[in-house]
Amino acid sequence: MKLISDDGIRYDGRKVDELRPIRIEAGVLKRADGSAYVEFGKNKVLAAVYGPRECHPRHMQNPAKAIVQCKYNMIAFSVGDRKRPGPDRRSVEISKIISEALDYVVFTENFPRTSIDVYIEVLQANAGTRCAGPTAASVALADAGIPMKDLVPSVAVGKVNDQVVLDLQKEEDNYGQADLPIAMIPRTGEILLMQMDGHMTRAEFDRAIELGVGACKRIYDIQKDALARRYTVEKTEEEPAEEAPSEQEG
Amino acid sequence: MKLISDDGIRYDGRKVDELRPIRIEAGVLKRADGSAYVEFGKNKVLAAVYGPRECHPRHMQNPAKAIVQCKYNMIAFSVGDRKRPGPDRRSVEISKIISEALDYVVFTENFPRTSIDVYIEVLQANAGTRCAGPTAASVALADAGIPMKDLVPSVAVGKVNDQVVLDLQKEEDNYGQADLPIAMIPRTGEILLMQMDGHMTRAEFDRAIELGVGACKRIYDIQKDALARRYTVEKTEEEPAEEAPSEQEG
Amino acid sequence: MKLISDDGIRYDGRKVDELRPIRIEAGVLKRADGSAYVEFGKNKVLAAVYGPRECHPRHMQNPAKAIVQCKYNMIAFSVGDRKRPGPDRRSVEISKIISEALDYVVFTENFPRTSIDVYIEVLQANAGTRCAGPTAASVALADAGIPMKDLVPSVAVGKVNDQVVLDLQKEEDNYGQADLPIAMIPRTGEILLMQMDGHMTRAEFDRAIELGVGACKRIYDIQKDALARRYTVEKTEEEPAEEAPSEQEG
Amino acid sequence: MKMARAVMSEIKRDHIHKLLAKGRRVDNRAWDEFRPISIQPGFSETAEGSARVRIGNTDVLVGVKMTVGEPFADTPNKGVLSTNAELIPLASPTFESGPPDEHSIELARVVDRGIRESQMVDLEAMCIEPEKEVWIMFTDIYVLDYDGNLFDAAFLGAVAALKNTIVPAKDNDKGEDFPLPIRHFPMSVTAVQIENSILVDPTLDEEKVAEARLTVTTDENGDLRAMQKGLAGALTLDQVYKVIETSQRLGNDLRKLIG
Amino acid sequence: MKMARAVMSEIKRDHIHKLLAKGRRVDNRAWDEFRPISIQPGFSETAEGSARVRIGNTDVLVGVKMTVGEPFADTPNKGVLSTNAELIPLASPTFESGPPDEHSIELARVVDRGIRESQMVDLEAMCIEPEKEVWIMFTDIYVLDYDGNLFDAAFLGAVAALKNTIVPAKDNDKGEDFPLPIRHFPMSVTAVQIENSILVDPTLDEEKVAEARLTVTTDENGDLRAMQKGLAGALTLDQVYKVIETSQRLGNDLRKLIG
Amino acid sequence: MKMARAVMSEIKRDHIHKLLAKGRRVDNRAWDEFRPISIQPGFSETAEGSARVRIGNTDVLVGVKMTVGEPFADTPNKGVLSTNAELIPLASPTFESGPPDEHSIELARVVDRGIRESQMVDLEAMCIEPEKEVWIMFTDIYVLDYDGNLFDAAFLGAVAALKNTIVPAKDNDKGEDFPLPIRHFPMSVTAVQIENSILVDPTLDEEKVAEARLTVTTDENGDLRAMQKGLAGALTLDQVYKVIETSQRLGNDLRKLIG
Repeated sequence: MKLISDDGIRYDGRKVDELRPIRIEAGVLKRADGSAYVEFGKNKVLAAVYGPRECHPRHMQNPAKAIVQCKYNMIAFSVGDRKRPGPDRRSVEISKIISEALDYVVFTENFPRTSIDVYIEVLQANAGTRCAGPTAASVALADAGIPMKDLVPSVAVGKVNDQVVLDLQKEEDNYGQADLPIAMIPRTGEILLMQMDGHMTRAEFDRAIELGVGACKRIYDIQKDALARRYTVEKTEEEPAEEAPSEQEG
Repeated sequence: MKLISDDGIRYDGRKVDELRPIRIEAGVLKRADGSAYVEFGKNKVLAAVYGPRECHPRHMQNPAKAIVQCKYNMIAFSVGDRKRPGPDRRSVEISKIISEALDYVVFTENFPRTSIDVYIEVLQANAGTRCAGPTAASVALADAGIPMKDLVPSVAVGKVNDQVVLDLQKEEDNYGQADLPIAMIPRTGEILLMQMDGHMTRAEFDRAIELGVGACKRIYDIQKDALARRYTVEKTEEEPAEEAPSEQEG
Repeated sequence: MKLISDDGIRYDGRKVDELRPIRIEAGVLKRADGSAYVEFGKNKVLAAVYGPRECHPRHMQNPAKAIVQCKYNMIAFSVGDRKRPGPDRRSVEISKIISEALDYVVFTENFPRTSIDVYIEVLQANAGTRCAGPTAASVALADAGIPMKDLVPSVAVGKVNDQVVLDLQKEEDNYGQADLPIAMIPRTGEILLMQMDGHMTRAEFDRAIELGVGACKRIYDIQKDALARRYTVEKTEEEPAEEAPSEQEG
Repeated sequence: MKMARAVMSEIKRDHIHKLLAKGRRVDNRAWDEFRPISIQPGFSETAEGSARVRIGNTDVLVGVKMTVGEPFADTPNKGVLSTNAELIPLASPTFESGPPDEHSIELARVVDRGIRESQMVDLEAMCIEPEKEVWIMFTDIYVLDYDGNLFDAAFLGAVAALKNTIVPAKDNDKGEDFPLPIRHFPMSVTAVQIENSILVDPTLDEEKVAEARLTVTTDENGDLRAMQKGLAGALTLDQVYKVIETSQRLGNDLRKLIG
Repeated sequence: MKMARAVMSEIKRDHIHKLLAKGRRVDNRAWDEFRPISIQPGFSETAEGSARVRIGNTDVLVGVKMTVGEPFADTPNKGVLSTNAELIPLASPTFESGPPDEHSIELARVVDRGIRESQMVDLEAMCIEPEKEVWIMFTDIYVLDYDGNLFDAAFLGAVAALKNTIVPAKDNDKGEDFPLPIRHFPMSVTAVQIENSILVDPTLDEEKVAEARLTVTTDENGDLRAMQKGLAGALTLDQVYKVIETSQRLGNDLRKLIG
Repeated sequence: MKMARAVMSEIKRDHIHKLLAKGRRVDNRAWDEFRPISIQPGFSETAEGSARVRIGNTDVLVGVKMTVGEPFADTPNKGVLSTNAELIPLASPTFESGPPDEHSIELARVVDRGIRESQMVDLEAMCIEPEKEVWIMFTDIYVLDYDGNLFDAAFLGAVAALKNTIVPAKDNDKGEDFPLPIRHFPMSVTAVQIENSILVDPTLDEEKVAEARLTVTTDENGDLRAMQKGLAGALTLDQVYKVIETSQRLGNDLRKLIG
């Protein structure tokens, strides 16, 4: 299947090293302690953070630090065929690797015995949701005021029609030759999430990493921008108002 | 489907404002703390009460009062096609609304941190089991000696062939136009359970309430009569007997 | 189906009172506290013991003694058609009766509030795995150093072509007329496990018991021999070695 | 922390009760006034129909997916409606992961009855071949932010999503795509009783101190299509009548929002 | 309260042991005597066959439902038996809601084997078309009140319910209704061992202090059809023989109750 | 006892760290050295293919079962691969009974991707009739003894079991039996990072103190086929490159063991 034209233009009009349009908003939910909404092309992902809060069940508590528990979920109508609600094997694996990536950036030792719960809901999917997930979740963690080393931008690089291309969308993912999602800390170059499947030579892998690292830096800027806007909005909203006592203060 | 004859006689020979034959017996089980058996036409329903007893799991305990947990269940051969054992969505909903109705009449504040467990087993179903349930359960609660505001008679009113009729049986329920189950305290007129589906004008609703309230009063009398008989029987049975120590006394 | 020739030779060449070749090895796993591997003809069964250890969940603890919890499981490719992983009704029942049989021989009163967990994994099945199970498990318990009254040899006797035969293999089990698995303490003649299904006259039952009791004695010798070999090996291996501190010692 | 929370909830309760005694609500609404409502139809491109509904801070996303399947044996010439609600833990600290609990089952079933019993969708038009093939409609309700009155938000979302649904006939080799045939626009209105006051569209804080809840679904003619009483308290018949009349009246306003 | 219960159960145990030492049981029965038995066949109008059985205070309801389905691949010309037992929490403070646990699974499987291995039902007569269609028989056992010896109550109920079953052929377009073809009347007798005494038909209190349990199912000829030893104690072979002989003898009495 | 265990694990951690500082491992292996490996192909007679693999004390049994079934709609002319891993409680005090948890799901999916993405099995040759019938291959991984590095033990076992598989065509009326058509021999190599050292084939004790894990699966040409980073730590890109190069090198050695 020919997904890239002879002059290097992809299925959806992008160049091989071009990201889809990205939109990030922080603080979009009222009940959650922190939240973020991310659009990554046609992906629509919502992340919420609750915590640090008491960890249930007890035997999962760590006396030395908080545990970071991420649940990644696709809603029933986020994909072509209706997905039955509840976790499937794919989402269990993705939840695990995102939990591990986020754990590294949170100062978990500040909150012993607690749980920091991160919920990622994929409202609409178009390839790359496992990268949109940590991108949104780390903004939501920051929105919740949880001390962190840094944000976690994430993107997938792939191989399509024997070319290494950035940020696969659905058709490229379905008919491509390889997929390499990564998440990293751009400042230090540390890799927090890395999977790969398909077929890549070492040279292709090196090119993919180059594209991915560059893209993560761009995503990182968009993340920071969303938090800056959120901060501005909060300032504006902070007017004294007669209000019932709020439970959050308890 | 013509379910009412031109002279107002229904499928099973009743008039529109006539209840099916009702039989209630209290104290029919030995292990339960209280029990009752109800026949409501061809419905056969058994209710048992255990408690107040320690509430498991702990986190469900209420330090201020007992919780009333009702489980409504239809046994596998209570209906035409075998019903797979285990709760379905319908029985989960019915359990919830019956729990809420019973909670109101029990003096739950007398028994903090405990659970009062009510089990309703539908042995044979012929429409109206969600009403036979609280009718039986409140007698079982009284049989268990649990302090209560009052008993909870319950009945469904419906609409069949454009007429408002009392106490639908199966064919009327299947081919009728509306169903309105209620449970109430006849003495005060308080409504504890009310659902409705189908199509009713406001005038039909008012007529339905009139029929339902009247029927609840009649059912209430049968409930009280069952408890009176139970009390008489108990008196008769209370003869001193050489017996092994019983666990109930522990 | 003719499974025994006119001169009394069975499907697999054995005589009616002959056991299949049996091989038992103790101490075959490193992580388990005790373990044993049993081949019983084409049956391959692995047993492991963990404990006495803290009993979870708490409410199952017995303040007066240890509880013995056996889980019998057939792996997915142990039988002709792939078996879906997870317990089925058959394995739940077998786990229960093996737990009960093992409970009797363990001095459970020595370890109040603990659990002794026994795992039996059927790697390859050819009829008689519920007997190979306790045979392996009791050797694993001894290997774990848990004080016991005695080992628990076990064997099935059956009825095939109207003859009572010892130790049914698969074809005999499928097309036979009766199956009688037993487990016992040969020294005292006590029966710890006994099931029967099919059709046996009282005379056939008596003959079956005779064959079974004799076979249990032979199996008992093989069990003891395996433990003796294990002990010898351990002695040989016990050379002082520079080693990292081991968790087992903690 | 638990103590703090208990004290807090005591204070909140008192606050609500005191205001009610003066005929006021915490957010200054009238007893029969909804919070601001926004409806965003077609939120999802992957669903056949969808709508995101906000009532105050309560935020609900509803999607409709359609597939071709077999009819039920007792309705061989009718399409199949299936309604599911997910109270995902993203929406509230009190929601837990796992299969639907009694709260989400009640929510789904009440919405389902309101749609089914009002005959909103012409199910006979959704039959492809009697006894063989019909359209199956899955309506999935996701609560994204929970601040009370899920029943009305979910119902409004379901009605808007169904209205917005295009049947994917072409992709299923069943001719040209067409909009879902809608016959009625039922509307649900929920009220709670607190100390004998009736309050429409309760916030979460109001729900927490409410004694009884009543949801009434009416059609364009003001006829009753579905009702559900909830919570462990009682209602007088007069209170029931009051909620019915309010539902008839406010239902007309809500219906205009759907367009 | 836990302490009280522990003390109570200690006292009960002593009481049972002391009486046993004098050759007596708590309820004055002989060691080989059943409690009063009542059988109410046809209790259920919605089942194809049913029976309610009481042994003393133990109360069990068994129903048979039938449907047309596919045979198992290895028995293409035989009907299918399926037996299920539900220890519903209504029947005992120790029974819990949820899927069948090891106790209800053991009960169902022991009853099932007794029926299946005795060839009670002529399964070949329950084949409609080999490899295609056979009758499926679901036997559901519900324990309503639990005072010991579920094995015999459930078995007696299952036998009585099957005997009472009318195959709903007409409703399934398979000709005229007919009674289930019964060939044998197996009977199960259960005894426990307490301090080397054998007691038939144990009450709940006796079961609680019992060391071992043995269920023996025999047919009209006194032949063995199924056995199941239970509990974490041992039996001598002499005790096994004693239970077998008692089962043969009492089985004949029980068989008369079925008629 | 918990305290003792915490102290013990602290001591172990220090021990591992101290040795690493001197460039040594607890069992004296080089950083890029596997423990002794044994492969026992054909362990199971009931599976169509099987292998038992031991890497040091880690012991894994893999079996392949085959059946005829329908293809997936999006790959109508390809056989179906299904991989499952069971971390049974027999293998470790930390494994629990129950459905697959996140650890066994990750293990199964990483092994599955390595096999699938390398196109090891010619899935098109496993089609019997397009859109109708294909061969379904179930690869079941059972961990019998757990002492670290399950990823490589399971992958080696799966490759050896598939190599060893005879397709049971005859029993399924599909012609003569034949060996599974194998095209490639991918190999997986796993390393962990501890205090910036890279260690291949970690033992359980090393895994417990590891900060990050990386599994790299390569084919005969040294091309990448699958990767998986795990654990809550980070890797530098240089560390990633080091593991890739080591995997390419050691993969060739492992491939020789399969023969």
